[in-house]
Amino acid sequence: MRYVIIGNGAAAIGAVEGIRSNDNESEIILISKEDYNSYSKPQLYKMLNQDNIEGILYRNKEFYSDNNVSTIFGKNLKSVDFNKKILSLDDENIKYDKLLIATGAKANVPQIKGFDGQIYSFTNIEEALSLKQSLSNKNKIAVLGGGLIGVKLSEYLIKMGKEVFLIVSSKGVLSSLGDEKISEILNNEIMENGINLLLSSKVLSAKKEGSKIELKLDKDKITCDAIVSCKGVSPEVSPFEKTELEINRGIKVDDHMRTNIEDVFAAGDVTEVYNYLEDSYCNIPILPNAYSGGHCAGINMSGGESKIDTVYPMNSLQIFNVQIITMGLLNSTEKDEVLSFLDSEKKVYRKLVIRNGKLIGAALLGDIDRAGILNNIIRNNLDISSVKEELLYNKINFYVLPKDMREDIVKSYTEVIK
Amino acid sequence: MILNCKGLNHTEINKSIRKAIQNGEKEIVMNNVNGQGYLFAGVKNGIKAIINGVPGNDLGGMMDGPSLFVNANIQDCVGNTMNNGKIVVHGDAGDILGYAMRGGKIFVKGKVGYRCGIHMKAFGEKIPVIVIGEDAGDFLGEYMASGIIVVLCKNKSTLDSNYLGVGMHGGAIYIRGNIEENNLGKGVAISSLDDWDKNFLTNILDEYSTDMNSKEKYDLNSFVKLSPLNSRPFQRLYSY
Amino acid sequence: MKRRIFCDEDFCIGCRLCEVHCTVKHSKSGDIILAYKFENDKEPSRMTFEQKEYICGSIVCMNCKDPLCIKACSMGAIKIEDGTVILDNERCVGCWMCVMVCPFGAIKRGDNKAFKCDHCHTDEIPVCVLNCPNKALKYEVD
Amino acid sequence: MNKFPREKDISGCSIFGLINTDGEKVSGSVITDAISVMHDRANGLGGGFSGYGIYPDYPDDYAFHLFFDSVKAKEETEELINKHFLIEYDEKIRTDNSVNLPNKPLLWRYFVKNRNILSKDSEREETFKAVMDINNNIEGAYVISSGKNMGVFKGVGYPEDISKFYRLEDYSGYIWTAHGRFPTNTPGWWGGAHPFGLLDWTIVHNGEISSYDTNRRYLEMYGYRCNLVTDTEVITYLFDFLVRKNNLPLPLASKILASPMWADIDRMEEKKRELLKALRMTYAGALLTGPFSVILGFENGLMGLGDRLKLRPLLVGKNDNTVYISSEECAIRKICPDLDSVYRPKGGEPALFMLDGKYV
Amino acid sequence: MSNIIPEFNVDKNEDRCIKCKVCVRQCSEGVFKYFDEFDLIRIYNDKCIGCHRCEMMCPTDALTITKNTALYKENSHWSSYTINSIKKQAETGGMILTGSGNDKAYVSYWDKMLLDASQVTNPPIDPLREPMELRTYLGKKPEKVILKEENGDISLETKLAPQIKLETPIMFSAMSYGSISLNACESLASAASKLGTFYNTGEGGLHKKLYKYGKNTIGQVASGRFGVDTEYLDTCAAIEIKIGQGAKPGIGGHLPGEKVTVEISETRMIPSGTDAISPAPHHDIYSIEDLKQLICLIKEATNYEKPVFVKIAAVHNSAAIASGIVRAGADVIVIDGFRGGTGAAPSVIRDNTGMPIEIALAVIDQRLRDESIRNEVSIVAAGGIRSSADAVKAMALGADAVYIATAALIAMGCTLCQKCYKGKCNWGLTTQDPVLTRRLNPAIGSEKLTNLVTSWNLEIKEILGSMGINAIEALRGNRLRLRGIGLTELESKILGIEHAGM
Repeated sequence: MRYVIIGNGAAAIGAVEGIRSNDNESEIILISKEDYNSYSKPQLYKMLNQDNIEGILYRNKEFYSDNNVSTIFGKNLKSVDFNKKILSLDDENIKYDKLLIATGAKANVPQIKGFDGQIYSFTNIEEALSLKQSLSNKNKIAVLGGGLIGVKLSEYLIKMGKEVFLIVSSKGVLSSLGDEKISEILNNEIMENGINLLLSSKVLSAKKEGSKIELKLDKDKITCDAIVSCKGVSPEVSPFEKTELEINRGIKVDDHMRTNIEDVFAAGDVTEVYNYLEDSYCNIPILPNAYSGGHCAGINMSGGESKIDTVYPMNSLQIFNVQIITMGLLNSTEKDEVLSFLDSEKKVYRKLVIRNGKLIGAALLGDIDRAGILNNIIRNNLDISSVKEELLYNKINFYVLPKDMREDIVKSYTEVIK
Repeated sequence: MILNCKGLNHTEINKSIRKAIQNGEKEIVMNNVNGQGYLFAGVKNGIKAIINGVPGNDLGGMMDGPSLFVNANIQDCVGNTMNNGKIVVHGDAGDILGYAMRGGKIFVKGKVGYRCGIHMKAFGEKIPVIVIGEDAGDFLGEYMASGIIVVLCKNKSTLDSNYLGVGMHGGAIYIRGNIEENNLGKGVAISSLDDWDKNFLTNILDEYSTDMNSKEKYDLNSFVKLSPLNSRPFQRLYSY
Repeated sequence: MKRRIFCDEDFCIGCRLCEVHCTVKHSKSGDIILAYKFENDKEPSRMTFEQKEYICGSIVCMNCKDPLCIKACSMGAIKIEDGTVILDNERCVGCWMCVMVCPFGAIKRGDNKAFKCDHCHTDEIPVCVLNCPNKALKYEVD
Repeated sequence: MNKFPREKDISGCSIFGLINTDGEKVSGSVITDAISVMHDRANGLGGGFSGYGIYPDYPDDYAFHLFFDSVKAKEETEELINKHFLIEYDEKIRTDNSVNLPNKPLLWRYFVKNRNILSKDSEREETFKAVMDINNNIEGAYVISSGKNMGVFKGVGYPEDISKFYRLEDYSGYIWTAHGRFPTNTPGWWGGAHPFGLLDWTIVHNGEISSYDTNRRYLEMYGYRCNLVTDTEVITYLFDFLVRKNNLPLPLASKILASPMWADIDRMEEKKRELLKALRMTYAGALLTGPFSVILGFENGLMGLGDRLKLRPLLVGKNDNTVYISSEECAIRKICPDLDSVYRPKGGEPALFMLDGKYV
Repeated sequence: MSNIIPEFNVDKNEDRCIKCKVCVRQCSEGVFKYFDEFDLIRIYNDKCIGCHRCEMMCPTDALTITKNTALYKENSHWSSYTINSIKKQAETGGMILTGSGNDKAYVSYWDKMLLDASQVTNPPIDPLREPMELRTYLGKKPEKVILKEENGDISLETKLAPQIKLETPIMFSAMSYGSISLNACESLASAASKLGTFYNTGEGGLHKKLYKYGKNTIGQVASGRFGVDTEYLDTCAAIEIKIGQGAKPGIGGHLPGEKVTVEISETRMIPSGTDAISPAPHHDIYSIEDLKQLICLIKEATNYEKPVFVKIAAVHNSAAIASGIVRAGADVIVIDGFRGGTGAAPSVIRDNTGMPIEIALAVIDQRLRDESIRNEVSIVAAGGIRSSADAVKAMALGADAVYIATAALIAMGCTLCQKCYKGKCNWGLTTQDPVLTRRLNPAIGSEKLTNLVTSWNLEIKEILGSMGINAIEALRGNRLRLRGIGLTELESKILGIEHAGM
């Protein structure tokens, strides 16, 4: 049996660990176009102020040898013949018995009218290193996009002493989280920390003026030294575009991480999975999902049985000194009950979105302790009508939950040993 | 089934009753009963019995279901700690009727003696009821914790016994006629009937009249209600 | 090897001695009075005591069958060692992904890093269990 | 002299018994020979014998053996006897006064019949009451045996001296028991010697029971007066109570006195278990604990019984139609060197031998 | 302003205190209060009842509770207790309530009796290696066993009255669900079942959770008749009619409303929050023949399948009453001496009424023997049995078995602060407050009780062995194995024992 994994992110690592929990013997080949050991994408910012990759490695260096994984780093996948089960790389062909596609996502880099210079992006090591290199002689940076990468990058840049223009097309940062209050609080936080935040702004065009770049927005005009695009990511599906693999917003997988092709699995940012909260297939590029999907795929590839947990968005982030955790659906509809609580002084905010008595989304800002209790309530579709007030106003507390619910939770996660 | 109780002692009669129940009898007529006690003690079954003659003490003690129709007077301690069932008496009753009664009904056509309904209890839907046709002796409903006693005072204008409801801390006693304060036990209050009371009385008195083969109707406005003043009438007896 | 510590909430009396002993156990000196009165950097307890009216209990890491924290950790800092879910303090960067997913709320936030119960896995019986005066904390090991 | 000691009498002893199951009689000298072998088990403060079949002339009369301290006591006793019984014959018990024994009482025997014709049970109950009456109520008088065609001979001295004193070689019987005593206190009173007799029951006993007061207070509920404060007395009464008054067969009575352990009872088949459970529960006050071995003589048999932990010695020897029960084998070998068999009964297992040759 | 001086001093050693606030959280009386803004634990001595919970829970032993030695200038006639009582009564106008048994300095005859042991003439027995039987059957024994013989096969003709089997002659005395917590009840029930003995429900009925221990349960029927229904009668192995209680002869039970929670209210069928009254008399028993009537009713209602106990307080004519009880048909008679506990009693009654169990037991046993009816009934002695030695002495005086309750409570944590009636027991025993009841984990309670009785069993066997006795029935009434020490001739006579040296 030969397992082949394309990709080296959390999903790929999860798959290796999943396979090895069942099968210690068979060959695993891991192919990555990057020439690095697996690293933590959410920690990529750190590459801006440190020299080597050590600090953000996702697993220790011995991971591949310990798990008896052969690696092929720095090679691109050209094409796949799913019938013959053959992968064509730059200079070799590899046969697989079971294949996992975990190619992840790539940055969306927009075209700017009138600009032919480099637009940096920030989704992998190469991009990070290239940005870092160019920053040494650049002081004014325009960051396009108020999503997680844009905001976090801006925070790093300002801490490095740069002048930052954060250009956001919506009314607030992190609007994708779906909570206006959080956006509002963060807008302030960002501005208080010296970032030039330009909201509801669109880049119309840009022009290179020597080493400077003139950026024309719909309302403003700014001059900067570099442009970094942080307009999100898309699944890396290019090698499969002409194959019979079913792809929508990503490679479509079922709850066992199987694609429509036998012996081909996919996991991580490249996939779209069923999100019961939305009742549709979604691409949710976050690390826990990637690892879990990979792990699940690994088990199923190696003859075990595993079903992916319910998948929905969740985020834990810190912007300057503001802690935020969001999960589930925060874009409420009319039929949902929305409870929120705000203590502006202590910078504590909490919001619960409840549908038919069940929690479908929650946002916590400030006091994020024990957020996992809420997360579990969403994951397991539990009815919290009797305790919603307490969950909103008090410290989140396991003992707030009704007794039988607590007992079920304990039962479902743990096993009686003796 | 007809059981001639002449010459039988209480154990023999109870054995026959238990056997009859085992044989699936639904009704038992007991003739020539005289003084045998403990009849139907602890019996758990919905059997109906017609008792001819004076049964002994503790009739229906700890009983849990049977319906007994007695065509005579009854003696003391009838319905002692009775849990469920019914005792209908076409005559008078002695002392301590329905001691600590927990459920079921006792209907008496005539008078009852002292300490009727002492320690009566109830919980939730399970409410014991005693209905007395004529008058009741002193200490009616003593220590009553719950349950209901009704006194119809058919032979007189009101009940003039003493220490009525003394120490009661729950339940209610309905009496036809006006009660004087000096007849009341400590910690008991007189009030008039509310809708719940009236509704309850209407139903129970209909059932009573049916069992007594009478067509009599009662004017509910002529009743007063005795209930505890305070759920803890003796709280201040102690210094902690 | 498997381990589980759990609190029988019917018998948790809310004394919070488990927290005291946990703190002492993870202190430098290991002595209760020194730890509390003289050690400035005493480690806070890894227990989370919670209460609602008279119902209370101490939450510790339950060593889940399939720990969500391991899957969520962005740094691969959490792993199972010796039957125990262990958080590697060196690797932790304080991203709070584990806090976000732990269904019991058993992972606590320190200044920059998360920390959690280690089941005193080098001891025969965890100190909190050993010192629970009402045997509300129970320890299972196999 | 104080007839009834306050303090419990404690003694160590030798015991011996024999029965000819065919009813052939042997002389009293035979048993004297046997008991004297165990001389060192006694200390000279008590010895005695009982013989069955020794009064062929008065087989149907109760033979009362009495100790009197005074003539007055004798007169009062005779008055009492006369009230209930017809005295067929009475005499001073014949003795050899050359034997030097201390504190000799006046020894007398009466052969009496009930005045009324009664059933055997009531006759025996009447006699029992009369004996209790004399022993409790007449100062200076004590009935030492009261059965038919049997008698107890005992006193303060070594058994061989007592035998000589009573001229035991003159008597012959088919059952004999003998006792040599080692009391730790010195009551010096003849009544305290063994065998202890009531009706035709006689007991010789070795050991001391720890349950004494439980047994005594139990018996006293049923008309027994344990004035002698000896285990022997209590054991005799217990046999009388269980066998005569409660109609229990001797082997079952033995299972009450030396009951099997509960754990053993629990393991028995149901019928037997329920029986023994009922016996043990009902007659709990009759359970003897502590060390004892006894030989019980009665009108038609002899039984040896040891305590349930087997703390005292007891063995049985058989030769033809004669069975011997003894504390030590040497005593048997002295009078019957060649035995067909010798065995040691288990603790609590009665060794019962009946006159007709049947044994259990 | 209150004029009552605090009974206790609560000393906190500041060098040891780590401000973990366990004391604050554990004291139900509110002796400790923590002030966050000052980081201070404030102590209110006047609230301390001397239960020592804080002292035992403090992880650094920083707390010491001492008696307030400066409490009034006592003299031998006017004790601090007396002075305080007068002050309290002057303030409230109420009777002084107290908990537990009589604690006054009356003679304890247990302490004036010595046990006999065997030396040489009869030997002691090694209880660890030789069989030693503690099994006891309680119930009426027949006058004699009648046998029947079929084909030489002997079997039992007599049908025995119902009996209960005890593997140890120690049972747990009546403490009602209500007076003690359900966890305490469950501890007792589960220990009784592990030990092969019995516990007594008291007059509070039986919680459904305890039905599974029915085979080891004695159900009490008291004047309030709480929880008495057919299911209760069917579930319990024996039924006890409570006439009196040693701690308060002639006084009824009174469960204060604070302890009548919803669950109690369901079990007792009374409104929650009201006082549960179990008055002194059963109102159907005003004469001995009425007792017979109630015994008979219970027997009829239980189809003659269960032994009926009758429990009385030890009073001065107990012997005559006991005789009447036997003749009224009781299978077991329970005598409760004045050291027996109570959750609440007016202290004037507790301290001045009744008598020691030793004396009552001695005279009752003798009286029943004098009347030749001792075998018709089993005697259970209760009230102040503190140790296996007390139990052995009781059995030597004539008891078949003993009941313990105070000792059982102590095993479960009680420190005899005697404030049971407040319903705030810090040990989770005599309380219904859910914050406090959880302090007794029945698994622990049951284990401690089991350990206690197991150790007493060992000691009893050791004592029996020393006496050369190997079955408990051979100890029963064996007064010869008891000797008085420091007793007057009259006391010896009443106890029916000789003085040491006799």
